[in-house]
Amino acid sequence: MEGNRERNADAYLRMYRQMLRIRVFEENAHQLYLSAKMPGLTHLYIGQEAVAVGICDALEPTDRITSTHRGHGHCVAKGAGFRQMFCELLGKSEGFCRGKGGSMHIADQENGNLGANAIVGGSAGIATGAALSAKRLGSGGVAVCFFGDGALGQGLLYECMNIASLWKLPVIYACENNHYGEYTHVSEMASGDLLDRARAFGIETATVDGQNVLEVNEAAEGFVSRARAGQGPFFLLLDTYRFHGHHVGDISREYYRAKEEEELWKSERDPVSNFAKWLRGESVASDDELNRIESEVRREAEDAVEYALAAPYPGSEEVDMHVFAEAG
Amino acid sequence: MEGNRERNADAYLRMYRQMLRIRVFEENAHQLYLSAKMPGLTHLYIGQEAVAVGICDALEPTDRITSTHRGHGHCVAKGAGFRQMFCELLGKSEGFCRGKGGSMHIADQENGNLGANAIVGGSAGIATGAALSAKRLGSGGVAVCFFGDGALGQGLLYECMNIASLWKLPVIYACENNHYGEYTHVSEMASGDLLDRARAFGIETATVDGQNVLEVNEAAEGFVSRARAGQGPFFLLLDTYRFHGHHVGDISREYYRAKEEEELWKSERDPVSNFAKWLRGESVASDDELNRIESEVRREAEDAVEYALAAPYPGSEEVDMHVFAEAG
Amino acid sequence: MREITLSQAVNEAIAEEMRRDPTIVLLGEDVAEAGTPFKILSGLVDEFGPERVVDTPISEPGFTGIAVGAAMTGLRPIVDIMFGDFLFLIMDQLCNQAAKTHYMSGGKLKVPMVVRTNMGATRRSAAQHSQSLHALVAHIPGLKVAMPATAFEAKGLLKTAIRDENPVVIFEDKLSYQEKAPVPEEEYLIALGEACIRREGSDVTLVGTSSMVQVALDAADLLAGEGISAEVIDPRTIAPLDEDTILASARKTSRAIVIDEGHRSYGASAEIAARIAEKAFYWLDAPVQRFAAMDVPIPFSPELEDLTVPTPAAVAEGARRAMRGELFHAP
Amino acid sequence: MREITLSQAVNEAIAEEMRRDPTIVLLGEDVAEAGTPFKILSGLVDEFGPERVVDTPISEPGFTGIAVGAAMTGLRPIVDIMFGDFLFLIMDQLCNQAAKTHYMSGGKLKVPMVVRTNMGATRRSAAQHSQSLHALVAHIPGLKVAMPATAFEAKGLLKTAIRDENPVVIFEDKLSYQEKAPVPEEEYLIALGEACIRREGSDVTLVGTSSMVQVALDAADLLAGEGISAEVIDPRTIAPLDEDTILASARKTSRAIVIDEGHRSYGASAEIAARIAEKAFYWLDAPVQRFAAMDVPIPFSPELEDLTVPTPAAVAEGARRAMRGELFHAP
Ligand SMILES: Cc1ncc(C[n+]2csc(CCOP(=O)(O)OP(=O)(O)O)c2C)c(N)n1
Ligand SMILES: Cc1ncc(C[n+]2csc(CCOP(=O)(O)OP(=O)(O)O)c2C)c(N)n1
Ligand SMILES: [Mg+2]
Ligand SMILES: [Mg+2]
Repeated sequence: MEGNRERNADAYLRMYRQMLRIRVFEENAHQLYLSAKMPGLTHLYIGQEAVAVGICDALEPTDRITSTHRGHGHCVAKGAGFRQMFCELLGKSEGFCRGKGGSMHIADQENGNLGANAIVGGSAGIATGAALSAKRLGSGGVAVCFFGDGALGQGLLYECMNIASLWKLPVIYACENNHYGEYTHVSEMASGDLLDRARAFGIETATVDGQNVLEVNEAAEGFVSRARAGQGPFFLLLDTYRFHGHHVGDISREYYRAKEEEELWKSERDPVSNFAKWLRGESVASDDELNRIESEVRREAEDAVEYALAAPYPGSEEVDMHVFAEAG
Repeated sequence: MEGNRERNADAYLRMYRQMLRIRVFEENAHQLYLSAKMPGLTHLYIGQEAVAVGICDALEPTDRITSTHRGHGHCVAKGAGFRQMFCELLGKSEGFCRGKGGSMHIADQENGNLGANAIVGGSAGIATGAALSAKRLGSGGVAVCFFGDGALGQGLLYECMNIASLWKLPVIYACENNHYGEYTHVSEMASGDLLDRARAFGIETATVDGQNVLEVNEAAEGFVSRARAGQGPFFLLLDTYRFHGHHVGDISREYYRAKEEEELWKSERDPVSNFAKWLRGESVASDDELNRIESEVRREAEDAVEYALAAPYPGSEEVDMHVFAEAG
Repeated sequence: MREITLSQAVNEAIAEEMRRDPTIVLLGEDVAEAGTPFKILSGLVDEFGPERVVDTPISEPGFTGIAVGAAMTGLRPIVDIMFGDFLFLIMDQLCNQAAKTHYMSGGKLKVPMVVRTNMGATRRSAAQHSQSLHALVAHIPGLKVAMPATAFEAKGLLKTAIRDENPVVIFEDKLSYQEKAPVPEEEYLIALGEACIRREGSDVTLVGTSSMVQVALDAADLLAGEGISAEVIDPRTIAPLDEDTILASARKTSRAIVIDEGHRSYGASAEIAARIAEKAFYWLDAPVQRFAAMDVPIPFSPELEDLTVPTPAAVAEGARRAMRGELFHAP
Repeated sequence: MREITLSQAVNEAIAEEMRRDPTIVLLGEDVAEAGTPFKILSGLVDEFGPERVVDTPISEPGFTGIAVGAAMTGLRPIVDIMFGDFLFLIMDQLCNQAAKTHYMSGGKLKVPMVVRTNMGATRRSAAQHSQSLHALVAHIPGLKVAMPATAFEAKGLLKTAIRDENPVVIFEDKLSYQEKAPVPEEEYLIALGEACIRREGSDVTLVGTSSMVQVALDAADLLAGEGISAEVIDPRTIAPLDEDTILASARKTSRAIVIDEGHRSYGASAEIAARIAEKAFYWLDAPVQRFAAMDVPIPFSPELEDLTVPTPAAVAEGARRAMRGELFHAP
């Protein structure tokens, strides 16, 4: 793993903490599911932490992202607090969406997260539209559209990339290639070369190791600053892997991916532990410091889970509130 | 204009006649509109004759095509007779669709024309599905999907090209680039390189002069025979031009395309008169022969118009017939 | 009062609002120089420039989705869907995204956008360019649905829709674009959710939407000659629906007929009729009748197409039968 | 009789039909090895191979369109749309293409295909995975719409749908996949357009669709304890709708309640209620009531979600009020 010597330790540790926060958030979410305390299902981001963190660290809070069904990682990386997140996952009124959205619609408007989306590829237009706003309103903002390799099947994405390219919008299409849709390998879902799908619209592309947060971050920084300067759109392909099932209930996976493959990624390409190793190796942080961060994060998560479990559900009067927004 | 010396005069004259039939059909359709005898509007194919004829001449009657709102040319080229066509345009019960479809839905199932479509790009799936049938049923057939440059804006096309490539379907995507959507130039509607949009899915492409029927035909023959042999899909980009307005009511066009541009195409790149010139030059046919063909075609058209004008409308009992197909 | 066409009314509404609010942008196919195939938007690009009046590729799902995202982040897009039939292409962006965002986000995100489109048959445009699909979007919570019957409503409803904080779908009747109506010079708005009584009457209530308001008025004329007094109500928006005005009329007249250009089954006429039948039940002297487009794809052939839509004569005959009590449906 | 789950019933129906007719192919996301996320189709790829049970990319419009073209040219595709909410993505291919092709071609082309999808809330799946969108497709002429309430109907209707020459959309209730019901070993079909009387009664007619049949039956149980005799009718298909059976019951009992899991406004309950109110008008002793999903996007929070759907208690209370004549809606 290579690092940029000029970058300061603060940034490295900030990114490490955020990756760890995602990992720990997801472990707790998983536990909530296993203990039947979380309603419904959820899709864990474990294994892909470097993607969300590497990209979001390159963004300002005023920049916008759109997220996916596998959206907790993006939400954390974009700056969300655990309490509101767990409240949302449990359907509590203090959640980001007052419990009305849940895991698949978690959003954090104050930090520029326009929301997870339960329609695969469904946010391609939203992210591109956010970029249109940034350009028209002259805010200097950029938008990042996160989506999976499976979303390459959705025609909407191509319509939006074409338009973004024609209108030179400051949007970055970030394709998280974790090699699988639900239970189908990307090679059965996508013909040709994935990058060519953006290049066909005259969009500049890059592909990076999505398990290496510094590599991701460097590529993102480049695209983000160039998009801000009016050179967008861009397309970033991130090679990554989800360590768990498609969702928390997806336990027996041998029929679509080999245990060995999973083991290899977990042992060799864990973005969190590899980055920790690198931080220690480069003497950016000592074992003690990393342990301290970890225990802080774990405490934060425990506290938030406890808080969320005790938090109230929305009152029944909320059921028909927010169907329409009021003027003003 | 170059010709293949080995090809026989019959084929040349067959294609010439078909191009002329399209031209004359459309002139008559235009007259019917101008004389207020045709209900609604229609989109003339004049100027693009070499595309439909060059491609359809490479097909068997059992091969399938899907067509567009500008669909009379494809219909003629695939083998339709004038009487049923004019009847359809006038809403008469002897039309291909018993008058229920009209110009924008004209179809000719017996000759493999699955129909014009009033949704731009809307037939990408249908053509690809016809190719799936051909492959699964082992018919050896191929399908050609005609669409315009404007249809490149529709995401459905990319979904279908991806699937066709994954499943190696015998389908040829024939993009008639006449440089305009309705009133907007292709450069404002499509970013990047048009051929790259198919190549991105691993689809082999070719681009040809759509005003040269022999060039079109040669490319089509190649792709068709290779598609039959299981090497599909393919993408064919045809550079062409519509000589008239987007539809018959589109009279003042200066705001979106220059008169000079129109004049240049009409005088230099008329596919019908250029082919006639070539046929004479190569001594494939004499003036007399070409004149005879022309007068035959004109008579055929006149007869068909007269027939259609006199033909009956469907009876009122037909209004709720054919909503559902009966078993068997 | 001056008279202008529905097309001019739409143009004026947009121009006035765009002058007032620089965050309004117009997106659609051939909306700029061409001013749409119906020439409704002519001149807007000259005044507001191509940055605000934007020609898009032929990508209805794409540019609608872009409008949703733009609306969530500070712009107020007006999306032009050239034919109502193309709504089918944007249903996901409209119904899964735009309609639900405010609710799903617990009220924290909003999507102030307008989808302008059209409806109506008998233009010889065949099955994919003649549908009246308002019932589909009215069924989706989070969308408001307006159906202007004249230039007056077209302007007032559109201006209100543009200022609304929610996604609003407006259906204009294609055949009315060149119809004139009195429209004040001064600014006015028409609230979404307020019906208007177009003609007062005492014997039978005719509820008509969009172009069917005129059909109802024509039927009322026919009936007046026979001494039957019809009240004509235009709901103007079907979501929200001004139930009170409709029910008050039905309770007054004791008879109601609903006329709508969508297909009959599972169409807008069903909702309105069902509400009257339920909530005015104890006042009704005759069953509520519905007139709507036939349950067939709209045929091209003029002779057939004209059979598919309600006519004043048919509505008048329905009213006569209601008056005579001849609505005994044998089992 | 043996009992099998609705999920097994679907699997059996497809397997039997695929054995019978080699032109049937199955297209959808994760339908092959995975057998869908609901594991409904497990084993089919083993028997019929990946040429007939085909995993598609995540391209609902694309593979639905491909199915339309395949159906026009000799195959009989069954398309799997993983969640009913994704219907919004395929509306153009389903409603502009599949539904209209036969009519637009004057009867010369046909589109024998089935779209299998699902409906139903209270699975904590939130607004984009909980909708019941059957009213939208039922509104489109040229589509048939089936809503099996139990494994028995699921098998019989699906087999008939596969043999039908038209596009048929089948909505399965997600929560019923593991529900068992008696299903004969021998082959049987259920005609599209034939309602079934699930329980006979004399005081009030409860018309329920899909999962709401059970709600109606449970309500009938509650009412029986109080001496109110409810007749429960399952239309089984809403397009075509077996009006005769419904009307006969309403005329017999003089009271009717319609229960449907789609949203209330402009939903399927409106059509059924409007027809009863019109055609059984002279027999009715009380207004037709509707119970349906609230007009809100389905919320995630369990406490809220459970409020959005009709319950047996609410339906029973509606029936009691109908019996007491307490349905006077003040103006
Ligand atoms: C339009 C649509 N189709 C299907 C689904 C069901 N679904 C949910 S996640 C998923 C796979 C998505 O794969 P990918 O985009 O690679 O994301 P990943 O799950 O790998 O993060 C599918 C098919 C959906 N939610 N939306
Ligand atoms: C989905 C859809 N959007 C818009 C239209 C309106 N429309 C009809 S033809 C056309 C332009 C099509 O351009 P192109 O595909 O290049 O075909 P051409 O007219 O040049 O033959 C448009 C926008 C339509 N019919 N369908
Ligand atoms: Mg993936
Ligand atoms: Mg063109």
